[in-house]
Parts: sequence; structure tokens; C-alpha cells
Amino acid sequence: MSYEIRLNQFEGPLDLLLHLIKIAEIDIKDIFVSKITEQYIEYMKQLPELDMETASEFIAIAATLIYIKSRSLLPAPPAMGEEEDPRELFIRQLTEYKAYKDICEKMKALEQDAKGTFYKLPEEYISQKPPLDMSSVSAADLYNAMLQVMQRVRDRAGKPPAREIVLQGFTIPEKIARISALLEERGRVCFWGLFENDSSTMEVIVTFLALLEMMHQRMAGAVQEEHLGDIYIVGIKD
Amino acid sequence: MEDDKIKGIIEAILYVAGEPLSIPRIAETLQCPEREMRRIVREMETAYGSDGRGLIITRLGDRIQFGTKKEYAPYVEALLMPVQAQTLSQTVLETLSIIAYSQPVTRAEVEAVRGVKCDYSINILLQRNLIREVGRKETVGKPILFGTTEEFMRHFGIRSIKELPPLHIVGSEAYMQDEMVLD
Amino acid sequence: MEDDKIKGIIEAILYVAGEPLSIPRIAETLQCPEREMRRIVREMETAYGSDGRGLIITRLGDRIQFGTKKEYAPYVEALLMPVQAQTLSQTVLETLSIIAYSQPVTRAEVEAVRGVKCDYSINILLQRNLIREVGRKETVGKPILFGTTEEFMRHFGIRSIKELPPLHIVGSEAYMQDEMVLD
Repeated sequence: MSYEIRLNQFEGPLDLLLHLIKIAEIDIKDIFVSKITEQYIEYMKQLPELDMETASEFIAIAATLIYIKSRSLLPAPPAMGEEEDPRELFIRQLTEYKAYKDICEKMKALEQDAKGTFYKLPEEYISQKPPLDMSSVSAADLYNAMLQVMQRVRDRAGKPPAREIVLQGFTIPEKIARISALLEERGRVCFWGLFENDSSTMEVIVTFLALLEMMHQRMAGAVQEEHLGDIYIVGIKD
Repeated sequence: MEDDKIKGIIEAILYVAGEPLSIPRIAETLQCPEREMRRIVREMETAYGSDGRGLIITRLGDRIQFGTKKEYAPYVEALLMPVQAQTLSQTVLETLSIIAYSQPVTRAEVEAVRGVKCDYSINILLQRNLIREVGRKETVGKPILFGTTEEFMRHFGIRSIKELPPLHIVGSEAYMQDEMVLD
Repeated sequence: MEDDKIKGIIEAILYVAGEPLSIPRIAETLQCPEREMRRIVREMETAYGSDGRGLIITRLGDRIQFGTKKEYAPYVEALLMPVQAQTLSQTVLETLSIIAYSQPVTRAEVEAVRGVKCDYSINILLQRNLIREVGRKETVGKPILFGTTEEFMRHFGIRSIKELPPLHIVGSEAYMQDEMVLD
């Protein structure tokens, strides 16, 4: 079989199984009377390309498949009372997962549709308008005001965000694009260098989140050549 | 108070608030019976739907908010360049759909369905305020139970969880009967 | 484009913007002759003035903006108190503190932190010469960056921004870590 399909394209072992079932054009319930288990095991050759956690998820399902397969080769064990046949159990898990995958397509359509509606921030609503007197305001008052703002930011977490629209701003996708461009151009970039042009705390945070996202999606990795040395971000080519 | 005045006040309030406001609270403030208020809101929903209007009343459960008509999105974008809500990745969406349809649900239960760890997507969903902790499960370790938020409804343009497309799981009727789904 | 559609689009745009928009710019975006646009805006002004509406179109020279009808102000306040309604000095001080601690900063960024529109307080701070434009941000739309002035330092009796009390944030809040705020 060909390995044009890479394991890391899948959402996990169940996703891979559904893919194999789809190309074999069989029913989920016929999975154990098909070649699917063998095909799945074939894919395990790609395991070294995966990180430990992902690899272990694929191995766990491989073990289940092999267990179920081997069980079917043995004479039927005496009825185990209430315990459910692991084969039925597995088929149900797969069926359920497929139902969710199918529903995701519908949810994507809803999401796309809902993107056309825009909202706005609350208005700054000032109740009384006495003349503004800043004469007695001290740096400590300024500091306290900032603490209050931050307290409200914390309180807001957990409530629907008031902020739907930033008329001008920066977004994680934007930052990912910028970092990708940098990596494309230079191959590797010093970690601190990524934040050089960021003009505010929030922008630094967004840049950092973008970097985390890229590392998570394996678009970038981090290397440190010596203990306490500079950290470099490198692009990962797929 | 006449209907017209109430409608005017609601329009003003929704504009200033920018956030969803609860119908019972509006009714209370305007000293109008809640039933009446619901009728008036329904009438307004119809009126805003008509031509010549650009706003719609978005309903999120018991709360209402102004939003703009979808068909005018290109003009809003051209003139104001707002940053749109990002769409979710497949990984995150899979996790979210399981939470939406089986809430309240624990992380372990979600992971059992997907067959993979879900810490990453659950964190993203919490950060984006699409899910929240709704309690603890009375079981070993008292794991956190997750459910969807109002922001979830807004993100998918639905008024209640019941408006989600029905989930069909062949051969396992036990799961996901309508009554299991929370409002 | 028919009048009704244009009116709908203007309503949507004025709502999302929440700030004055120039009539010629709207006309240009909708590819509608400016004369026509002015006629349509006049018609809308009359329509909004009628009963059952709570919004009005306010005109500032060549620009238009939504406002709420004055006679409904008591209701708006009653419903939004104490959440949104703040006194002028609270409002202004909050906006100023954000600008002081995270300068240079755009209005949208300040609004994102405060969670409300800040046109009004930023204008007051500019008038008072406590903040000023310090440049443009290299991003879509090149928004103005604000920073504090010498007048600000004089007012608060400090010689440099670094003399402001440092913000110590316990926990995981990403906003405004003191060492990140100022360079």
C-alpha cells in the first residue's frame, strides 16, 4: 500500500480507521471481517514521525484491534454475564465518532453563515456630566484605576466577551503569517527577535500565542543550542 | 406605556449596551409585564427583518442583542475592516461538537469519543469562551463538567442549543436523546 | 442599488462603527452618487425621528453617527446602571491609566481592555493635553497610536513614565505584565 497519506493528517486513530473504511467502501460493522486491521497496522510504520503522545494514541487503538481480532480466532469463551463484547463496544465507539464528524460539517456551515453578522462594543455611557476635575488626581489614583480595569477584565472572563470587533488590530492568523514569512526568509529567528516590532503588551501576547499555535501545529519548533543560551525558532517543512 | 415608546426604548438600550440583555430584566425596568414584553420583542424581530433595515435582533436564549444582517457583511467589511471571529479548526470543532451534544460532559468522556487527548482544544474553547465549567461530576476525582456558553450560540448563529442540527447515531439509541440536551 | 438596501447598509454600518462616518466615504463604498446619498441620509434622519424608534442620526458636519433619543436616557441609565454608567472622571481616568501603562496604544486596544467604546474619553484626554498622537501603527488601516504627554508627567508629578507605580499581576492574566509594558 502507498504511504501518500500521513498519519499526522488525521485527527487521531479513529479518524484513520474511518478513512480506511471509507476507501474500502465497507460498513463500520464489517470492520473486523475486512483487511482494515492489517492496513491500520501497516500505517504504524509511520509512528516514529509522531510525538510520543500521539503515537501512544495510535498504539492504544492498534492494541484494541489486535485483541479483538485474536479473540475471534479462539473458541468462544463462556458467556461473561453482563460484560459487553469488546467488538460491539468498539464498533459503537467508531459509529459514535463518525456521527460527530458528520455533524461537524453541518456546524461548519452554521459557523460560516453566522460570520456575516457583526456586533459592536458597548457605548461609553457617562451618567452625570459634572465638569471634569483632574486637579486632585494622583499617580496612585491612576494606578488604582488600572487595577480596577484589570479586575473587570478578570471578571469578564467567563462572561460573554463584550468585544466582538476590533476595528484595527492584530490577530493570531496575521501573526502566524508574519512569523512564517520571517522563517521562510531567514530559516531561523531568535525568539526575542519575534517581538522586536511589537508595540504593545497585547501585541506581544498575540505574537506569543501565534508562536505557540505554530509549534502546536508543527509549523515551527524551538531549539536551544546550549544551556541558558538563546532560543531559536526554526521553520518545519512538511 | 405605549408599545411604540417601549420599542423606542429597547432600540436605544440595545444600541448602548452592545451586549445581550435579558428580556425579563428589560421588562422589569420598564415596568411592563414579561408576557407583553415578549410580544413586543417578537414584533420588533419581524419589523427589523424587513427591507430598509440593516439590524436584526439576535436572540440568545432569553437575551437579545443587535447584530447586522448577513447579506450586508461585504459592505461592513469594506468600510470598517472589522476583524472577524476566526473559524475553528477541525480538531477544536470535533471537541466542541461532542461537548455541545453531550453536555454536561467531562474531558475524559470527550476523549473517550475522539480517541485522543483533548487538552489543547478544550483550552482553546475555554479561552474563546465557547465552553465553560458548569459543575463537577459526582465521581472519583470530581472531574470538571463542561457545557457551552452564550458565545457558542452567537458563534453558530443559533438561539438555543435545541437549534443544533440533530445528531444521528445509528445503532446506539441510548445516546443523545433530545431530553439529554440542555437548554 | 435600491434606496431600501442602501438604508439597510447604512444602518448596519453606523451600528458597527459607533462613531461618526463621512457621507462621501459611505457613498464611495456603496458606489452611489454623493447627492443621492445625501438625499437618502435626509430621509433616514426623518424616519429615525418617528415614534417607535430610539436611535437618531446625529450629524457632525459631513459625518453621521447614531445617538439615542434624549427622552429615553433615564431608561437607558436605569438598565445599564451600575454596569456601564460611570461618572466622567472614572471613565476618563480608566482610559488614561490604560494609555499610560501600555503606551503606545491604539484606541481599539484601549477599547478591547475596557470592553467599551472610548471615543469620548480619548477626545477629552486629547483636549486636556494629557495624551497625544505618537505615531501610526503598521497594521491594517494604520490606526493612531496614543501616548502620554509632558503635561501628563507634570500633572502626576513624575519625571518619567517609569516612575508610575509598577503593576503587579498575580496569576495568569496575560494583560499588562509590568516588565512587558514599558521598555
